[in-house]
Amino acid sequence: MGSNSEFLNIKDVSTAFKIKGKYYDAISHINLEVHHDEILAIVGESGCGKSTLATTIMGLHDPSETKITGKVDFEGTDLLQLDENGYNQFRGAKIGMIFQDPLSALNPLKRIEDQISEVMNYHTKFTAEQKHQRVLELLDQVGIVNPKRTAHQFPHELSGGMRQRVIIAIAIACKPDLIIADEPTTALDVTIQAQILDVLRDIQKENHAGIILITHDLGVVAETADRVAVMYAGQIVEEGSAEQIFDQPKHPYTRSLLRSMPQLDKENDDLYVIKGNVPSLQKMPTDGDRFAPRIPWLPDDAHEAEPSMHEVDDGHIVRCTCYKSFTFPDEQQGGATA
Amino acid sequence: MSLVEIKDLKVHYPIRSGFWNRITDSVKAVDGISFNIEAGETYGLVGESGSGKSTTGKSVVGLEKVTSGSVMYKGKDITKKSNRKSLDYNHDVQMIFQDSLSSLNPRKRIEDIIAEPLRNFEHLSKDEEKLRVLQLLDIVGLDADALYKYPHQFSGGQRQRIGVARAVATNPKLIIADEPVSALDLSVQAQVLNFMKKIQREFGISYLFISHDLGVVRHMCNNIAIMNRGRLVEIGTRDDIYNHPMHIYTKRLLAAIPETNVSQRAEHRAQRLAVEEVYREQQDKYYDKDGQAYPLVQITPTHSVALPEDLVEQLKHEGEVQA
Amino acid sequence: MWKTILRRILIMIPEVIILSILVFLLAKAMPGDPFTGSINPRSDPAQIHHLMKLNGLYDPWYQQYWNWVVHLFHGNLGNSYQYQEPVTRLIGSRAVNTLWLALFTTILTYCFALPMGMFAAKHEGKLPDSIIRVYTYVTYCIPFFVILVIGVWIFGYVLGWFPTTGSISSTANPGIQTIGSRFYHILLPGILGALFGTVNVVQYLRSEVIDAKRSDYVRTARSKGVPSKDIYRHHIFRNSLLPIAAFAGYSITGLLNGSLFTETVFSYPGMGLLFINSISYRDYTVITALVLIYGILNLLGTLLSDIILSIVDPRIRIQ
Amino acid sequence: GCSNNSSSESSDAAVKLSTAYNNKAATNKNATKNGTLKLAIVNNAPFQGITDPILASNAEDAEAFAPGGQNNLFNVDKNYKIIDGGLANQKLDRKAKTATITIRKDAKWSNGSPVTAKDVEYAYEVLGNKETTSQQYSSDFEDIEGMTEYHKGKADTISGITFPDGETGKVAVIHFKQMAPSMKFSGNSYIWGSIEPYEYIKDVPIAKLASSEQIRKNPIFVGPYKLDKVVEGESTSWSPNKFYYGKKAQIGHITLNVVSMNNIDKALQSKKYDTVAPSVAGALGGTDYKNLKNLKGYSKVGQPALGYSYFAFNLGHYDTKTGKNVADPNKKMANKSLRQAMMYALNVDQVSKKFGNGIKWRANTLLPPVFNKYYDKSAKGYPLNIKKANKLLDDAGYKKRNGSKWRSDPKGKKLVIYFGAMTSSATTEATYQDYLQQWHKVGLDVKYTSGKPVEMNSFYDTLQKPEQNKMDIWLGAWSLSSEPSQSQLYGDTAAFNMGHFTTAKNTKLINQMNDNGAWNDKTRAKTFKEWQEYMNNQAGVVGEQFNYAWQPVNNRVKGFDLSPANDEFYSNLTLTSSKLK
Amino acid sequence: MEENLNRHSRISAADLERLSKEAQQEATPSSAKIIWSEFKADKPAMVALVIVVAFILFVMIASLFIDTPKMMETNIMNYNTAPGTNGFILGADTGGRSIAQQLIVGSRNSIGIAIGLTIISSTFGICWGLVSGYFNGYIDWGMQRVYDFMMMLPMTMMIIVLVTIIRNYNAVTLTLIFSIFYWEGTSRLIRSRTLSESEKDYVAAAKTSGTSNFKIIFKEIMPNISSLIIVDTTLSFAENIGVETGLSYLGFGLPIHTPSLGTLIANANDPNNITQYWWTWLPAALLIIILCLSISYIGQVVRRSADASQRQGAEA
Ligand SMILES: Nc1ncnc2c1ncn2[C@@H]1O[C@H](COP(=O)(O)OP(=O)(O)OP(=O)(O)O)[C@@H](O)[C@H]1O
Ligand SMILES: Nc1ncnc2c1ncn2[C@@H]1O[C@H](COP(=O)(O)OP(=O)(O)OP(=O)(O)O)[C@@H](O)[C@H]1O
Ligand SMILES: [Mg+2]
Ligand SMILES: [Mg+2]
Repeated sequence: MGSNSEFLNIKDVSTAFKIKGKYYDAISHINLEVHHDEILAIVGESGCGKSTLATTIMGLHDPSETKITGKVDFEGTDLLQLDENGYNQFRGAKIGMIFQDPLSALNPLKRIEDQISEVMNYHTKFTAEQKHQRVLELLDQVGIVNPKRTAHQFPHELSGGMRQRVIIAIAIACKPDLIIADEPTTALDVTIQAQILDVLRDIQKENHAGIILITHDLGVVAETADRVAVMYAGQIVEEGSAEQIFDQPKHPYTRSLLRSMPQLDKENDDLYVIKGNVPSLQKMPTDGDRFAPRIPWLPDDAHEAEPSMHEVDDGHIVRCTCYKSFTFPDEQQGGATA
Repeated sequence: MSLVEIKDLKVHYPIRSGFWNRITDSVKAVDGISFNIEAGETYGLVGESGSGKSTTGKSVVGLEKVTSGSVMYKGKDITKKSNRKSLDYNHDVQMIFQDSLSSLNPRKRIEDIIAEPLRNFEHLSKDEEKLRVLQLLDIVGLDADALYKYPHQFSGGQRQRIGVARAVATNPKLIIADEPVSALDLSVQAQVLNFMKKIQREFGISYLFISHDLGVVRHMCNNIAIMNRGRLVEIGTRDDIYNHPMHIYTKRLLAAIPETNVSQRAEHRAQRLAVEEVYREQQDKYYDKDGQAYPLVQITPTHSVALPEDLVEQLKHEGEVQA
Repeated sequence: MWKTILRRILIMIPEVIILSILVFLLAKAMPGDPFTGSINPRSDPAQIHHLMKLNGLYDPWYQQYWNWVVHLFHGNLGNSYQYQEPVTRLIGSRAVNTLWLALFTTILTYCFALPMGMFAAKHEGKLPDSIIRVYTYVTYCIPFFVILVIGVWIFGYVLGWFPTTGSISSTANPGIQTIGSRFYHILLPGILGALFGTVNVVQYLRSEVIDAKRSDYVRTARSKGVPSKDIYRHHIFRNSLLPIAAFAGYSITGLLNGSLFTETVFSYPGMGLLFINSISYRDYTVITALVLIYGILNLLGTLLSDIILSIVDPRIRIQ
Repeated sequence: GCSNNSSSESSDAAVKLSTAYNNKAATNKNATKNGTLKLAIVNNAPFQGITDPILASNAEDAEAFAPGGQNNLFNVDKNYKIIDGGLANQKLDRKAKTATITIRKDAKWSNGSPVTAKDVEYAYEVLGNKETTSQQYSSDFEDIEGMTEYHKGKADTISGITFPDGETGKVAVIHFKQMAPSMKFSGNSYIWGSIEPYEYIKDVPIAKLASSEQIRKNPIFVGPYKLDKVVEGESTSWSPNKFYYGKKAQIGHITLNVVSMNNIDKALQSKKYDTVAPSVAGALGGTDYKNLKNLKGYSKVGQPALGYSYFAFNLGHYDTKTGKNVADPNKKMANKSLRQAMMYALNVDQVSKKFGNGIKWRANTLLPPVFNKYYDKSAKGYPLNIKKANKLLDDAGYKKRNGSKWRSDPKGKKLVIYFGAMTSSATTEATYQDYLQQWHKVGLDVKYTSGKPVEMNSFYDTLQKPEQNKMDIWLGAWSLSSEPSQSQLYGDTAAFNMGHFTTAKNTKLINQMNDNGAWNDKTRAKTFKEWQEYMNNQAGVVGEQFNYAWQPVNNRVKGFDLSPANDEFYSNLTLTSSKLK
Repeated sequence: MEENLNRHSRISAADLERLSKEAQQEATPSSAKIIWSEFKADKPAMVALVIVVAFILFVMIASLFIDTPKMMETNIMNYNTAPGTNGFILGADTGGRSIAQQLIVGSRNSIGIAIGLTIISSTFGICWGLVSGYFNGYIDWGMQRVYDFMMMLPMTMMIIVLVTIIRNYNAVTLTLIFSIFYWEGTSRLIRSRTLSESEKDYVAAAKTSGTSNFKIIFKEIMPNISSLIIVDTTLSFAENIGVETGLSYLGFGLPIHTPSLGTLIANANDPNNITQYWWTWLPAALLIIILCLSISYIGQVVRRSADASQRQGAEA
């Protein structure tokens, strides 16, 4: 380990949910890779399929309700081909997952210690004593001040930040290569968010793990991510290093997002608003550029009929060629955007 | 005279315990805060979760039973129910809620939701009322189609705009906006913030804008109060707070805001850790022995900070406090 | 914790007092008196008046109530007119039977209901689930006594597998035979009661398990790599069984209610049958005592449930 | 001693039953000792477990402890007349006004201790004690010298009962203020027919006797069987009492179990019991008869029951001051013709046939045929005769006026008659309906009191008021003592005379039943017959139905005889096989 | 305000009609329509609905043509006549009374009692629960003590005692007696939902809009728990049909000459009837089962249509 090699390779993965007997793609044809020692951030609006991607990797979907295609190549194994038992060798051991809602993600009736050591029951041969030690060690590692006390407590006795730390402890208990963190800080205060992100980063350094960080907060991405993938409507629209994305955003969607953030300098101006809404799953356009309806001023021929990924820079990929001719309306006219 | 003057407001929730289930203690959700909201301004109230922001907001709008202190409006203390009644207080002061879905009755049509305050305070004919609702919808950028639909048929941003429409229906003087955008996506958030600003411009409304997002607050507010553990630790203009924070808590809060400037993230982090460090070391200094903030001390005409006396002295020496 | 329980019990006291007055008055308001029934040419009305007077039945109600309360504090619920023995002893001997049956029914109910509820929830929406749900619907709609009457008829008389009256065989020798015979006598009523009682538990458990299945902490457990059977065992079942355990206390009310029917059908000498008989005998002391006891048992049932809940659920555990 | 007597010759029942089941088929079979005779006590409630016949107020307890002999003092003949040969002999001395009771020498309690004269006396103490819980005391006992004082608590003992040989001797003499002919019969209200084990229970206060261990848990008896175990309220089991003075018990075990009325047919059909515990009033009804009459392996046994059902009319009130019933000529039902017409309108014969299934028949008088000597077989009673009913009404002026559907009273006022009935089985309530319909047929507007049959307690609550106007006619039933005097039911001072029917003639006849002349059995019988005729004619109270006390008996049982003269009932029973047939 | 709005909005009085028409076209179907479409999509539910409605109508109308006193006249010649003989379609009971006719009148009585009981107890229970759940403080505290007390009462026993006290009860009094005891369960359910409902922001919003408490309870909160109310009411209706039967069985229900499903089933009291004269009780028992099943099935469908995620019917 320790090399900077890629170890997770997501190839052409689509996940479709069954709604009233029909399947609808929540994510379609996703390609991504994750390397050791890096934090890959996935950003996008609510409902664009971020969590679906994460749960697809974790194999948490009910096979009778979903249809998954493609390949998730994890250290040479295609996870999607595994059965439940096979998956369990990876979950918890090689892949850890952190969920958004820290209260409901913990079993309310079990002590923190039991919940952490449970993961070790299945992936290690530790004795009870070793497990206990490891639990304390982990709690310490995620920044809990009094591990002994906390280990003995129940989830409801902890604050949100503490609970999230416990969940992180569970995720890293077996030193996984990959940690998937699905909006780990959305429910938390900024100060705690900063601490949690620090913990994540420290862990990544220590374990040489790769982290997929899912969030919709561009600030968090900018602070933590090495690489960023921007998702829109189930597809990746742009991917690149953090600098590339923030300093030279290409895709109209990325640029719109950045523009709608309240900025320090332009205090009293109106914010940029993306026209229209994210289409719902059932009304998702199946061909063409899915973002096209939201930048109607761009001529139709600016979009590719079947959008493909274009490498614009080293490791900087953009979906569709529309970025080339894209400008904001006010950049031409200087009018209001509402 | 300010539009609303909040004086030494306290809201304590009783904690019952012991054998007879008597009140043995209380959660001091709001513990003696004072500030004024001027007509036409947006007043920001910032703080961590649980610091008492919502409770303050609810007290101002009259939803919460106040333990002590007063909220003066038009010379009357509206913490008393009778005064609220006689003033038709809620005709003038309205509220926008954080959770747009739960704040709209799922069983009512949009028309009825928006018309609700109208029906209670203004007695219009059916057509007048409908026209008014349509105009309100138009102002918040929704089509007439919305009239007979139900809340769940709208997106979060649209719902929040319906909430705004309801709040402005009676042309209030003040709207309490309790985290109106924190549940929304970035692009939708922008939409709602724009509308709030537009309406303020057009109707001359004041906002008490409650949020924990310092970025949004900076975008929206002229005056800001920082709340911590039920007390105010710092109030001042936007410039005072963002460029000259005095209280250690404010500093820490500001340092924790993620920076979108990728190239400087290392420095930013170092700076944040430094502030954290200071915070850990000097925490005791800024809070009294019960862990509560000190009373506010005016430092400039616009800027007040909850500092212990010795620190104030020290600052005076350094000439930072203007006499 | 103990303080809370004690406080709960203290709060119960006024309720019990109100109930006792209510019941006392209602019992007195019933037409007739304990001696109306014993109307045969051999008993002399003068003697009956004498007995009425002796028992203070001509006193004003508050005086009777007061006497009753005073006796109550001496652990004396009065004498049964019909049975001519202290009510405490009379009810004591019947209570044992009722509680035996109730306990056995409860155990059986859970023996039936737990596997059924879990099985149904585990295979939600599939055939076994549908079968179990149809079973619960149908059982739910049949009046309890119809189940009992048909059950007795088939298994007691036609097939002759079970005794049909009483609580114990008259020929059983003390010791193991007695226990065996007692058990044999509550077997059929227990099973029938359980078949009926199962319905509620199954429905409740099923929805609990389904909720648990969809919960976030189960997703967390899956992402830990916990095999699905262990998830069921350690997380889903455990979490959904706890509220069910508490359900046991609440179900006391149902059991007691059912005892009126079961004991009537099986001529099983428990408190329920005693009540029905005492009503027609106007045995006031027994009626008041029984209603009061049932009321207190109901109270204790809810208290028990609350205690169980607060013990097993750390979220509401009382320090 | 088997009795071949059959008393059914006098009944109008459709079926004829023998009182005894001799089991000829089994006579040559040897009796077996290692079987258990299983008897069912037919009752909806558990029995109360009071072994003492003085304290028990119900039939179930008597049945449950019958194998213990009920501590009965005397043997009787088929007419319930006291005869010698039992536990004790009784000698009445009319001149000295004494009854001398001599206990047989070898009489012992089931714990081996001898029966003494004090045991005879103690029964009176228990009965008459001021604090007793017994309901059996009646003013008749105050004819015993000193009883009044004892009952009021003024005396510690009853001065009128003496022991010529001392308390532990065998002779007790009772001194009366006056003697009554009914003393010759068992069940009379002057001489108590059972004893109390004085030595065994003397330490228990009489007020607490009923709940004492000695009475409930470990009672002792003088009969052929001793109690092995009692399961409270449910069952008793018995084995032979080796101290029994008379014929030795022949069955190893006897058990008696309570079985509810609903279940008894099924229980017998599934051969859980040999038979039901005999009851003088009859444990089984007509429906049971229908279900069980052809039961394989069982034979039917029966005799007319010691009881009857009756219609009574509300004719007056009870004067609480004088303690007398007073007839009131203004009562709605005071018109004899009206009463007679109502009775003629009924088709009791048909109803009995249909629902009685042969074991019930119309009562032609107020004395059931079980009282062989007194029963007036020839009495006509009130068979269905609509014509006569209409004529009676028309003649008496009860006419339909103004085109009304209903008859009005002679004065032309509206006549609504309220009929009181107790809630009961569906069959019985169907019968009530039928009666109402019959009355409607003759134009009488008869309605249920309060619209429906009322529950037993409310029913008697109403009737026992000194004066009531809610029920004009009602249907009740009496189960009787084995001594047929009528003063307790129809005497002018009787509180149970709830219709308050009194006439000078009635009072005279009832007094005659127990006056000096009545010592002559023939004269007494004549008085009874005369009284029955008079009552029939007056129709103040009219018998509804008589019935058989019948029961099926399993064919393995030998020596089963219900006759009252069978004084050794349980000793005479034998089993011919250890399993039910 | 008005000019203010007119200034900032493009919409004026002139557009009113056109716009409301437009809105009308986009209007969402009412919940009644949603429930109806749910029934149309679920065949068994439709069957259940038809059974229940048709049966109730049939019983109500048919019983008008039956002379009850005459029907209840005994005709001892027809004692327990078997079905199909003597013109008795379903046989006769002990009193020779037609079972078929009793079934009709009895169903009407039982359903009447059940409806009456459901209406009285639910209305009361719902109001009690709403008020108790909405207000906190002493009102709620006091109302909760009443719950505790009701919870303690042994229901069947109390009903038996009351029924013995009231000598002249009929179907109406019986319904009232039942109602005293059967509102508690519903009420508790409503209270707990009201409690969570009144914490939602729309209630706060209504308060700040100046809406009175009374209006908030009945116009804001109640519609939101209407699906719970409907479901609970249907289910308790099904349950209430069974209430009277049990008491009749114990002998404390309706008098014999007032036929009801309960008195009919109580014929099963006598084991002889169970086998020999099965027609005296079995039809009534089957009827109850079918009725209860249908009603609770309908309840399920209503519950489902209230929960958008489970709907099977077309999204109209
Ligand atoms: N089990 C499911 N069945 C059907 N549709 C689903 C399911 N899970 C998710 N979806 C739909 O798939 C789409 C993507 O959902 P997903 O949760 O992955 O979004 P997300 O990007 O994580 O959003 P958020 O930021 O709100 O968490 C959404 O439209 C959602 O409604
Ligand atoms: N009804 C109540 N009873 C008891 N304590 C309460 C109640 N409502 C609020 N509190 C407590 O009062 C404090 C302040 O709550 P408040 O809701 O005002 O915080 P907030 O600043 O709005 O937090 P957030 O950002 O999470 O909304 C918290 O500690 C909270 O737990
Ligand atoms: Mg998500
Ligand atoms: Mg808040």
